[in-house]
Amino acid sequence: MLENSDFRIEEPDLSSKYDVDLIRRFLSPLGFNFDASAVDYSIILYNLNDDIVGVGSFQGKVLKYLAVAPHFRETGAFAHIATYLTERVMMEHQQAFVFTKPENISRFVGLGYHHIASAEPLIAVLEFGYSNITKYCEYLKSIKKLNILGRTAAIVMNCNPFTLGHQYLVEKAADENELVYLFVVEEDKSTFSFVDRWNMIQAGVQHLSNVIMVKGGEYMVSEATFPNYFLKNESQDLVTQKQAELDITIFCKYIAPVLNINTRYVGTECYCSTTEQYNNALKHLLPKYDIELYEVTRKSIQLNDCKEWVSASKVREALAKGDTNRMEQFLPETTIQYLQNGLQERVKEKLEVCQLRH
Amino acid sequence: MLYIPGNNPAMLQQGSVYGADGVLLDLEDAVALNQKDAARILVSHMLQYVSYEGCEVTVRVNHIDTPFGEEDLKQIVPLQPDAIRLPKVETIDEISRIIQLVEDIENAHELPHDKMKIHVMIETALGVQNVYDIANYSSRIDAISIGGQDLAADMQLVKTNDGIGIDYARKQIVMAAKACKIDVFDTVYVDVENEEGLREEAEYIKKLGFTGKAIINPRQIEIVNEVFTPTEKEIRKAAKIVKAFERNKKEGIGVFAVDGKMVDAPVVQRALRVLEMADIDVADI
Amino acid sequence: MKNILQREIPETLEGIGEIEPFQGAFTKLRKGWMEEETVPPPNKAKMPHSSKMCSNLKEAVIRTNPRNGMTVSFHHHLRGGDSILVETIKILAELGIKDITLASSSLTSAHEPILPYLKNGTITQIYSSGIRGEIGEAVAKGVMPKPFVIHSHGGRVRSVHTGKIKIDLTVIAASAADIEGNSTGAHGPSAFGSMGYAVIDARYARQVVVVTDNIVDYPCVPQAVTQNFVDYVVKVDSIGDPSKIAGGTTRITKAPMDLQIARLAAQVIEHSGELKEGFSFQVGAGGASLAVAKYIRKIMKQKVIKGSFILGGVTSYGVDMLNEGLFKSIFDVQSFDAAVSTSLMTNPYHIEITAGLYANPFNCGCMTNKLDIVVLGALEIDTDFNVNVITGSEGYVRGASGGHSDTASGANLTVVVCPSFRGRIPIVKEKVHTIVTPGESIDVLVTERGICVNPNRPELKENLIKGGIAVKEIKDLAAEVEKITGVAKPIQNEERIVGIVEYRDGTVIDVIRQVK
Amino acid sequence: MELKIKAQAGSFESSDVLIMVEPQPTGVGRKIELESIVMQQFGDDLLNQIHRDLDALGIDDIRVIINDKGALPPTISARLETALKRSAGLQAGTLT
Repeated sequence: MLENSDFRIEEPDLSSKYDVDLIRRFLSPLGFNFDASAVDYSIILYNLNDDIVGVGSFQGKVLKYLAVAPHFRETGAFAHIATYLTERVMMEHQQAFVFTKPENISRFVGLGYHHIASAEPLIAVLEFGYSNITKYCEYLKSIKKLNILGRTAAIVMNCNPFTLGHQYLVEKAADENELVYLFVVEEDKSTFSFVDRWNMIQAGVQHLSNVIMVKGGEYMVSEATFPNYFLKNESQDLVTQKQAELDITIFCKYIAPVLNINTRYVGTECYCSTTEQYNNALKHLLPKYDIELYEVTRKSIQLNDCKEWVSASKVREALAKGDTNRMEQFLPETTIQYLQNGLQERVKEKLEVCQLRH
Repeated sequence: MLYIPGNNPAMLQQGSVYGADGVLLDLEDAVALNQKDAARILVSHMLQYVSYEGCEVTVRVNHIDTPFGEEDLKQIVPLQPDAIRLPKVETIDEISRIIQLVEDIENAHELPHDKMKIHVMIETALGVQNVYDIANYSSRIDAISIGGQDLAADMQLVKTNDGIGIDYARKQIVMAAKACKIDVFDTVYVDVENEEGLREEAEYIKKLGFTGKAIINPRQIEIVNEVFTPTEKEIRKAAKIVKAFERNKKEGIGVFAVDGKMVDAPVVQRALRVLEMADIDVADI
Repeated sequence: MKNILQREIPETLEGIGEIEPFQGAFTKLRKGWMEEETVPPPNKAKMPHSSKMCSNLKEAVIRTNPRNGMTVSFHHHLRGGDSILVETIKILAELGIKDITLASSSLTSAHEPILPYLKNGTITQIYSSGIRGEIGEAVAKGVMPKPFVIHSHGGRVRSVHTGKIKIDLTVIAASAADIEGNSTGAHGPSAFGSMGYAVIDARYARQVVVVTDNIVDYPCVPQAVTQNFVDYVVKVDSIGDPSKIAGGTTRITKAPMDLQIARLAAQVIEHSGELKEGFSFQVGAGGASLAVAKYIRKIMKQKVIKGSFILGGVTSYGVDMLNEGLFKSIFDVQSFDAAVSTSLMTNPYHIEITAGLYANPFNCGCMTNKLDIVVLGALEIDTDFNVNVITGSEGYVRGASGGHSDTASGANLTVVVCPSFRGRIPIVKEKVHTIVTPGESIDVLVTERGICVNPNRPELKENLIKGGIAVKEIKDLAAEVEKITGVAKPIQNEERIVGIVEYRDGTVIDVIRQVK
Repeated sequence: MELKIKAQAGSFESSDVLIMVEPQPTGVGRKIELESIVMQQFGDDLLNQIHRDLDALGIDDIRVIINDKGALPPTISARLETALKRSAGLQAGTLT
């Protein structure tokens, strides 16, 4: 264990192709395909002889690409890298996550990380820090309403922004269930901030007394559980599918039991393949945990002789173009009002700078 | 002299058991900038808890002009390790400032000024130029050493395995140490895997006159010890000289001859040194 | 009742029967014979020119008429690469066989897939020299209805002779075999070296199946197991993972702590008086124990001393010493790496021996009795020098008795090497959790913080002091360790006994209680 | 000592301990969450030591999360002290 414990840390410049190449060359024989765009920060660990001992990175609060050269596996290098990155993450966040392959779970558990869930055979997620999934479940218990007899539904929504379609789905669930928990994606990676989205939804579901709004936290479609959801480009691949499975597994294993959720509502998806894959994974996984899935046909509206599906992306498109008329056709009155309070301008600027998918 | 990173509890708690003559608990280069506080606190606690019996304990503090140096001294000096090691000393002015600070701290804690020794590291071109004056500045300074990595950087050269670039500095530093009659230690050999390279370098610096060599890994202890352990022939000769000296001392004779060669004080000193390195008690010979 | 080491032992135990308490390492041997009756090997007959070949392992297993309550045995010469044990158990489980006693000479992490069968009544008892990993955790938690038995390598032979382990079926993996079942581990793509532990099973099992991935022309040479004991032969595609069966050469550890302890141990041996011309030598296969060989080799060359034989589990390091002429011969009961198989095959002074010749206390003398020096490891050692090599700091089974007590009792100088504490866990302590080898067989303990000589070896202590080696009282060392680590709370157990540790003579030296 | 921000010290490495502290409102008390690879042998010892150290510094309201890899008592005290000083903004002579 004490072998070569005198390490030096270098912070490579991820915008330099030399540095990125160096990391890539180190990782590639170890079975990692390093994607510099998927990390915010990396370190390279050297020994005194300037041999590369290992590397590690993180994006947001998620540790990635931690690897140590086989020659140095007996040393404390792995723990050293993990400590360094965890400490960096924890300066900004309440907890750190690790996204890794299931075969590496034991290495991180050995450090003190807690395993949350896996999507075999590709992905496992672990966490460490001041907060954890138990704390989130305590939050859920604190907002839980007693509902012994009736059916309890869950909806997970990003609502970027809250449209007539969203409202329709919530209303339908509220009508068909005794109680509806409406989880709002908390990750601030969308055009509209979490606070704005939360306020728009709150205004739009005010009339439904059996709907309880819930913060999605770190566990409902978050960067830690479903990073590909927030990618700029859609990705229809095995990784996305496994991430979706991971997210749903956490829902079924931890969240649904606390709130006695027995049904989940989603809208049919016709635009986004990531969401479509997510819905497919729901169909496949929910029955294993005795949770029913209701796929509600997306709301459409009549526009100039033709039917058109309601979608938040169309709203953002119209907003970017300044086509207020078109935009407002898709929105409930509550959202329109909320947007008029200066929010519209703020968001429009943001939309012009970047094209966000959700 | 085994280097131990000051923020590594596993090594700190075991440092004394590897058979090195001394351990050097390092707060300087082996500690990341954002862990300087952690290392300083850890080393303070370890010094009070762990018994480094039979092993000389030195703490290397940060340079006085860094944001860490003064705090290091404030925390460590009151604990009075066997020695404190000052890195990158370049001028008399510097060494006088540091010794003043050390003695102020000692005064504040009512500690004597002659217990804790001071080791000085020469790691810059300027330091090499001033080495004799630095080494000669205070009687508390009982050893100097060369820091190869930093010196090479300061000289803007790439340190090679043959050490050609720092060769002059090595010789200069040895000369200064000998002139001041203090110990002189060589820099570390960083390629832990290369045992032959280490052995060659250790043999070379022994020939230059170094007293010993710093190491970064316990595995290097054995090789350096082997190189520096006197041969049987050396031991035999040294024993003979020391015995003759003891005999003559009783009769009040200062200068005498062994095997036809003059023996005076420096020769006796050297012989005693050989026995010490071979771990032989004078009473046993 | 209490045995002589003051361990509380029941008089009888369900699943074991009557228990004889340990009375001292040589109390039973002094009589000169074993009181227990031995069982004769089974009577068998085969017609000339009838075929023993089966098309697959399942067919062979079925032909042996497996039944509930049977005992199945295996050897562990394939180490971490073995797949035959797991496959056989799976076949038996598929056939619906229950209540199996598993008698493998040892169990490794490769055997973890049998875990479900311990829980569902397929396997209800284990006899083995070692259990590790998840299996070790499960058995300590008491998943099996009957207590497991930990025996030494020599003790296992005795158990088979007396019918305590009555083997109904043994499945012997070989790296080369012919159609009659003459087989060896010395060559072939999956060569693993000596088959020392398998031979006794072949002689006493009612049914013997040889499994190989490498059928060679009749007759197979050399023959570790011979055809006159073999009922069936199976050719399979693979007997396991070759890289784990015999991976390259065993390297000496680079861990500075292990090396430091090994260096000290070599000094102890050098000055013990036992390191003399013609000495015999055994070291373990890993960590500090193997590293001692490195320093002994150096001393032997310096002082121009030549040894007689190397015994036991053999690594390529031992082979190198043989080839350098430092030793005259190797007696090999178990080989640890690929280079050893080659040597076993080619060097006439590298000799394969059986577990009986190696370590069985009840014959006219096993080779461990002729050992001068043995270096052994320890998970824990107490102030009476009793050694635990079987239970870990949480009370789980995570080690092997192996040849520990056999060699310790036989050797003139038994050196135990271990760190004084690991992490914060004391290794040298007042009382070990489980005794495997009694303190009377241990002569000297070498740790990084001190060397302790057993008080029953005063002349050894004198030799060491004369050699300039500082010696400590073991009580002082334990106190010193406790001062560093703090006082560890003992492991919390249930009353229920889940396993027993047999001394090599068949008496019970300790029991293992269920972990809470 | 007044704690201001959450802070941590130590590492995941063997023989070390990672200690995280978080200030708590007055009156909440000490919330100590302990995980250790030597829980069975030294869990109580460890907890006592943490309380003793906090007593000595007069800290009553705090959340401490401990992830211990078999650290010796001086390491535990050192890491706690470092984390507390960092939390209180008292750490001198270091870069963050």
